[in-house]
Amino acid sequence: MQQGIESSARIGVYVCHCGLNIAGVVDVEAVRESARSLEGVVVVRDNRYTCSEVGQKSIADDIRELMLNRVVIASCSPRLHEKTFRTLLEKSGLNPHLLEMANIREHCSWVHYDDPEAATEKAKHLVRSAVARARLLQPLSRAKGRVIPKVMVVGGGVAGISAALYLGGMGIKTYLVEREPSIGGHMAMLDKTFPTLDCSLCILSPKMVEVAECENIEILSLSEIEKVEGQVGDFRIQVRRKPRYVNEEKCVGCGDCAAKCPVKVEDEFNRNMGTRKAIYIPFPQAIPPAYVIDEKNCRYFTQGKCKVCEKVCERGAIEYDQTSYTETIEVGAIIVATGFQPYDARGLPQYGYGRFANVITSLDFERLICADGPTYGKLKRPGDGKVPKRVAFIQCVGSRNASSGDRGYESCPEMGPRAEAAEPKAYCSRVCCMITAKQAFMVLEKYPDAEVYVYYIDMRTAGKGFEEFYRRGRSEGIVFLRGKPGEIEETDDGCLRVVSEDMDSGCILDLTFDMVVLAQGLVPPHGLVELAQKMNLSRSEDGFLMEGHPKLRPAETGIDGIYLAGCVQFPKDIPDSVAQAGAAAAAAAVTCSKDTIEIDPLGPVIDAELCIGCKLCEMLCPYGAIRVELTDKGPKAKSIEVACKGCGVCGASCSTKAITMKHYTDSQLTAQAKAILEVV
Amino acid sequence: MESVQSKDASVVTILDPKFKYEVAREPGGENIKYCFQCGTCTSGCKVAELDRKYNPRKIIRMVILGMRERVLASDFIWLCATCYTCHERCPQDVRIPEVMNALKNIAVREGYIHPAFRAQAELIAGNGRLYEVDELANERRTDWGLREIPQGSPEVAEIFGMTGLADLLSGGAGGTS
Amino acid sequence: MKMAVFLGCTVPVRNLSYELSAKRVAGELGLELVDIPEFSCCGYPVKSVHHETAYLLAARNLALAEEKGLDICTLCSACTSVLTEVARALDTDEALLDTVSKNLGMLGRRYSGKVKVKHFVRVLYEDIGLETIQSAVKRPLDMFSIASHYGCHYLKPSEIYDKFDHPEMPESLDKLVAATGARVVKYRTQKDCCGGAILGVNEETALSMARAKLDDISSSGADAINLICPFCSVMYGANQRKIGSSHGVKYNLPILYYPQILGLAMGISHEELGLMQNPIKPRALLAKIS
Amino acid sequence: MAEQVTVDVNQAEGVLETERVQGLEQASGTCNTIEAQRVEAEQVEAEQVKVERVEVKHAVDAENAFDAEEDLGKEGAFEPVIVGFLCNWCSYAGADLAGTSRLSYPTNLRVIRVMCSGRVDPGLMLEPFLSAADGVMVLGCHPADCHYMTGNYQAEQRVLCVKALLAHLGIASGRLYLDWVSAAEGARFAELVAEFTNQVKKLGPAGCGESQEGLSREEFIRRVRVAKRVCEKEKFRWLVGRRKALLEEENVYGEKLQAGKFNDLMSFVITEECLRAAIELLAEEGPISCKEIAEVLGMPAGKVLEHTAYLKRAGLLELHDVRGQSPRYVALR
Repeated sequence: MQQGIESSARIGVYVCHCGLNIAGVVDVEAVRESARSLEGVVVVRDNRYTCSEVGQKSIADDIRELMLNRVVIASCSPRLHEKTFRTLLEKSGLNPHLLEMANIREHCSWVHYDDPEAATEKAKHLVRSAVARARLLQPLSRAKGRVIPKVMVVGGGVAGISAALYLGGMGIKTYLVEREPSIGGHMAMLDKTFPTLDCSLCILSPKMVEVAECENIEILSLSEIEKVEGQVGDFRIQVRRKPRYVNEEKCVGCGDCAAKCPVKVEDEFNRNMGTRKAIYIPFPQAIPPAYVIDEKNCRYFTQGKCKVCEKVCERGAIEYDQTSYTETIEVGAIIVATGFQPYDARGLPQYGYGRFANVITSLDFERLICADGPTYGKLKRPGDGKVPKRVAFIQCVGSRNASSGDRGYESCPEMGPRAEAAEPKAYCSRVCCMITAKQAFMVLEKYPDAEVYVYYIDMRTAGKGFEEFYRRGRSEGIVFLRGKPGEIEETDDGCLRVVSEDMDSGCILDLTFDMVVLAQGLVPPHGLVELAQKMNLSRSEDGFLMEGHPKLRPAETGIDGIYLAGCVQFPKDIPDSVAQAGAAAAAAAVTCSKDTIEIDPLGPVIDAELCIGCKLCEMLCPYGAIRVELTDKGPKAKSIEVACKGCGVCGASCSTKAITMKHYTDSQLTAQAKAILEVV
Repeated sequence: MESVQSKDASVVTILDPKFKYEVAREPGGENIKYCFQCGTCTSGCKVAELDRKYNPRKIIRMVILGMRERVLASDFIWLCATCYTCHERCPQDVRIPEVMNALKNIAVREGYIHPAFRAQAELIAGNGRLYEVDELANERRTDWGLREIPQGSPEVAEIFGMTGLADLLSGGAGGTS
Repeated sequence: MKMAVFLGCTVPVRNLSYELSAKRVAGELGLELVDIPEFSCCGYPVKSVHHETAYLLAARNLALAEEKGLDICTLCSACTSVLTEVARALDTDEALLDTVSKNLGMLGRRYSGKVKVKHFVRVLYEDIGLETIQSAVKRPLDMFSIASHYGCHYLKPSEIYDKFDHPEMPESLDKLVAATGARVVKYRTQKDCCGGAILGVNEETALSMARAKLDDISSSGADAINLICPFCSVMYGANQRKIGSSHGVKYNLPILYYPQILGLAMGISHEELGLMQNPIKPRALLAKIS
Repeated sequence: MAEQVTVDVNQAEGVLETERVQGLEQASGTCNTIEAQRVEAEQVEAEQVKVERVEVKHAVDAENAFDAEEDLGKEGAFEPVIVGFLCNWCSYAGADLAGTSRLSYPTNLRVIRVMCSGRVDPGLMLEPFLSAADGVMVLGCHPADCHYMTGNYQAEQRVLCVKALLAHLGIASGRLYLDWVSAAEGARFAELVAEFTNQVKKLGPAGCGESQEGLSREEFIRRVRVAKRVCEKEKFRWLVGRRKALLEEENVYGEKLQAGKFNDLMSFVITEECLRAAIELLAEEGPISCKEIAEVLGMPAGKVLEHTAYLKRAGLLELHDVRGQSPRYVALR
C-alpha cells in the first residue's frame, strides 16, 4: 500500500519568505528552483507570508486544482505553525498528516545570517529532506479522546484564586489545590499594595471568601500533586492530602484550642518574628477558616500525651487519627499557579541577613509594619525593639546578579535543600522597585521624622501609576541614591554601617542606619522542579515555567491542556498575575467546552509475523502502553492506543524490528536522512 | 580615532567607540561590556576610599565610552590593589581587577608603563626573581640550614625575549605619572 | 604527603623565618616539602604588565613541579593566586595549553596540565586537618590573643579555590589559630587588603591602608598579627615603624607567621622557628610562654 | 570484515543467553510478568566459548583524537556534514530558541525532528554515514526532564552501545554524539553544535585516507554497513535494550551486573555479530566460499567456517554450489 502511495505522490512545495526573515538571508528563488525537479513534486511556489490568508489560499487552490496529495511547507518551525497548516489541509479535504514542514527560519536564516550562501544550500537540503519524507507520509486517522469538563488549579495565591473564581463563575467544576493550610499565598502576608496603598488583605479576603462560597470550587488545602497522567481533556491527578487533624466542617474557628495549647513555636506567617501555638490558624482571615495542628510541634504527637485542644473543643472537631492519603482527581485542564518564593538573602552574606538582627528583608518588613503582625504595626527593630530613625533600603538583592555560581554563595550549610533559593538570579524581579518605594513611603507615613534612603541601580517604574508614585515618594522626602553598597557592617549598638558610592554627587558615602531592608528578589518556588517533571513542563533558563510562546501564548505551556498563571511563569505584580489568571482560565474553559479532543495517532504498528514476544518493548515502555499477550500464534506484543503517547522507544528498541511507528516510520526517517545529505 | 579632550577637561567631544571591544579582546577584559554601573565595586574599594583618583566604576565607564587615551595614559589604572573585593561582589561578573590588568597590558604596549612596574619586570628579567639572591643572602640561608638558591635564570630571560616583553621594556616604554 | 615547596621571590630572601618555620612544622606533621632550585618568580608581578609572560612564567614553574611528579605548596598568597589561576586555565583551556606548550617546548620543557597548587595553610587546613593539628599541640597557647590577617589572594578570586573558604566570611585561619589554643581576636577590618600591591605606585595610600588595619588590630587587644603572606609582612612588619612614626604612634605589634604560631604550640623552640628574626621582635610574647 | 578482532570473553555469552532465553521462555510460557534473569557465571559452559585474541588494529578512541588537526593542516579546508536527530520537546525547541535569539552557529548541522530521542534506532544513527555525513548528533531532553519520562535514557544506552560498535570497527566513535538540550537552552544548543562540528573537523572527513581512521571511502562504507547490519541483530538489540536494567536494577536473585562484565559481554556480541554481518554482506554480493571469505576478511578459515555454519543454521545463508572442493554460499536475504 505504501508503495502505491509513493508512486502516486503529488506534492506541492511552498517556500516562505517570511517577509525578510527568511528571504533576507536565504535565496528563496534558488530554493524554490531546486525543489522543482524533486520526485513527486507537482508545483513549487514561494510566498511572502505562507501563513497569511493569501498564502493559505494558494495552497488550498493547488490542492483542489492540481490534486495535490502531499504538502511541504518550508518556513518557520513546525512548533509554531504545524497546527495552522494541518488545519488548512483538513479544510481542503486532505488528511492533516500529509503535511511536512522544513524549518528554514529558526534553523537556517536566523542562525546563519552571516553566511547567506551556506544558508541557502542548507535550506535546499532541508526542503529536499522534507519532500523525501512527504512522499512516504500516510494518512492517519485521529483517535478521539474524552474531555472531562473540570479544571484543577494548582496553587492558591492570588493568581490561583482569581483563575478558580473565573472558572467557577463559568460553571466549571474547579479544584483549587494548596499545599499550605490556607489559601491566600504571599499576598496575604503583605500589608499594603502599590501604588494605591490598598490594604492587601482587605482586597484579597473577600475574594477568598468568594472562593469558599462558590459551589463550583472545591478547595483542597494541605494538598500536593503527587502524579499526573493522561493528556489534554483527560488528566488523572493523584493528590496527596495531608491531615489537618481538625475537622474542617466542625471547626468554627473560635480559637479556644489555641488559647489553651501549651506549645509555642515561631510563626512562619510572621516570618518567624512572632509566635503561634502548635494548634493554630495561619491568619485570622484564613480559608478554609479552620485550625490546624502542626504535628512536628504538637505535644501529643511528639510526646504522646496532652490532648488539651480536644478537651476544650466544644464541637469535637479535633481528630488526631486523621492520616495522609492520596486522592485521584480527573480533570480536563490544569492551571499551574504555584507562585514564587522570596530570594534567601543569606546567599549574599556580605549584607549580613541572618547575622545582623536589624537587617531584614522586604517580606519581613511587610509583617513588621502590618497591624496584624508581630509588633501590631509598630516598626520595631528585631534586635532591640527600638523604633528606627534612619532606615535604608537596598535594591536588587538576589536579582540582576549574573555572577557565576562558583563564588560560594550557597555555602550556608543550614539552608539545606532550599539552597537554590539563595543563588542570585540574573533577571530583574520586576516588583522590588515598587515594593521598596511603597515601603519607604510607609515608613514616612508612620514616622514622619524618619530618614529614609533607597540604594538603587536603576529605578524601574513601568506600570500604571507607578512613576507618579515614585515622584510622590521623592516629594515626601525619600532619598533615592544611585549606587549599590558592597557590604553592610554591624556596629556595637546594632546599627548598620553602609558604604556606597553616590554616583550623582561623586562622593563615597559612609552612613550608619538603625535598620536596613533588603529588597529580596522573587525566585522559583520550592518544589517547582519536581512539579515540572511530574507534568512534563519545560522551565526557562531563569528556572520559572516556560510559556507556550513568549508573545502569543503567555498563559499556556508546551503541553496542551496545562496553563500558567502568576509568578510561576515569571515575577509579576498583583494586577498582572490576576490578568494572566484570567487568560489561563479562559484557555482552560475553551478546552473544557469541547466534547472530545483529537489525539495525535503516533503509536506503534506491530508486525505479528516478526514479533517473537520477547517483552523488550513492554519493559521499556514508560506508559505501560504495549503489552505482550498470549495469542494462538504464541506471545505477541499489543499496543494499547489510549495509553500510548507515541515516543517511539518501543519501535527503536524492538529486538526483531517488528514495530513500526506511525508518522515516524523507519522508511520515512531513512529517506529523510538520505535526502538531507544528497549531493547535487 | 583617539579620544581628544578639549581645553576644558570636563568636556569630551570625541570618543573611540572601538576601545571597549579592544579591551574585551584582551585576556581578562572579556566581560567589561556587561557593566551596568551599579557602583558595587567602588563602594567596597579601600583604595577608592583613600584616593579619589581611583574609581573602578568610573574607569570602566570611561572605557565603555571610549576615552582611550585618557585611560591608557593615566596613572589611575595602576592603582588597583588587586584585592578582588569588587570581583567577588560584582553582580555582572565584570572581573574588575582583570579588566584593570587588561588595561595595563594595553597601556604597556602603547608605551605607558608605570616606573614601579617597569622596575619589577626588569628585575625579574635579569634575576629570574624580584630580589637578587646574592652570595650574602645564600650564605645567610646556609647558616639557617636552608638550601642555596641559584642566581639568575637564563630560561626566564628567554621567556621575556620570547613573549616580546624584553623588547617592550627596552623600546622606550616611557613612564606615566 | 610530599609536595614541592614554592618559595617565590620574597620569602627566601626577606622572610627566612617563615620558610624555616614552615619547613620545620611540615616535617613534624608528615608533610615533606621538596625544594626545586630552578623555580623562578611565579609571574604575578608581571601579570599586569604582560599577561602572556606571566602565564608562561607560571607554566614553567608548574612544568618543573610536574617533572618531579609533585603538586605545589606555596608560602606566598600572590604566588598561590597566579599559579592556581594558570594551573586551572591550562587544565580547562585546551587551546591555551597548546600555545603555552609550544613556548615551553622552546625552553625544552613540557607541561601536560595536572599539577595542583595549594597554599601551605590550606594544605594544613584541608589535607593535614584540624584534628591532626590539634593533637600535635603540646603547649596550648592560651596566653596568646591573635588577630589573623587573611589577606586577599589566599581567598580570592574564590572561583579558583574550590570554595574551600568563604571570601566574605572566612574562617580557616581563625580555626587554625584556635587549634593552637590561642584566643582568636575578631576585628572589624579583618577582610581588608594590606595595600602591598600599590606600595610602589602610591606609597601614601598603601601605607594608609595598612595603618587603618594596624589601628584596628591594636585597639582590639591582640598580642600579635597572624600572617600567611610575605607581601602583607612587608606592610605590617617591615613598614610598621614607618607607619607609626609618621602618625606619632608606636604600635609594637608583633607579626607572626602561622607556622611559627603552630610551631610554638607544638613545643618547638622559638629559635628553631626564627621568631627573633621577624621584623618586629616578639619579646613580650615570648615572655608569656616562659 | 575488519581485519581482526575478538575480545576476551569471560563466560559472557552465557550471561546474555540465559537472560534472553529466560525472557523468551517466560513470555512464551505463562506470560508471567515476573522477571527471572539468571546471571550466574558458574553455569556457563566455558568450552562453548572459544576465545581468540587478535590485536585490534583500528580501534580508535575518538574522544582523544586531537592531533588530526595538524595532519590536516589547512584550516577550514574541510567542512563536515552533520545530521542531528532532535527530540521535538526539548532539543528541537532549544534549536528554535537559538533561532529566535539569533545565535549564530556553524552551518554544518542539518536537523531531523523526531518526537523523542528514544525514537532514534541504532541503525538510524548510522544511516547518515552511508550517505555523506561525517558526524551524527542525537539530542534529547535533560535527564529526568524527558517529555516521555525515560526516552532519553534509552537514547543514551543506544549511543553508548553504537559507539562501542563503531570503535570496534575502527571508526572514530567521536563521530556520534549525544547530549541534552532543554527548550530554554538556545545558547547551549549553539555551543554544542559548534563544539561537535569542531570535534568532527579534527576527526577529518569520514572515509578519507587523511581522516583519523585512515580508511578509504569504500572501506568506511563497508564497515558502516557491517555496523548497521549488527544493529538489526536481535542479540545486539536485546542487549542494548536491557543495558540500563542489567546495570542498574537487580534481578529477582538480587544480582546486578557489573559494568566491566557487561562490557565484556557487549564486546563479545559485537565481535561475533560483526563477523557474521561481514560474511552475510559478502554472500549477498554473490556466491562465495569460506576460503574466499577468510581471505577477504583476513580471518582464520576455521573461524569463518564456524560462523558460516551458524548463519546457515539460522537460515541466513544457503549452499549455492560446490566449486572445486569448496562449497559456495549465498545469502538468502
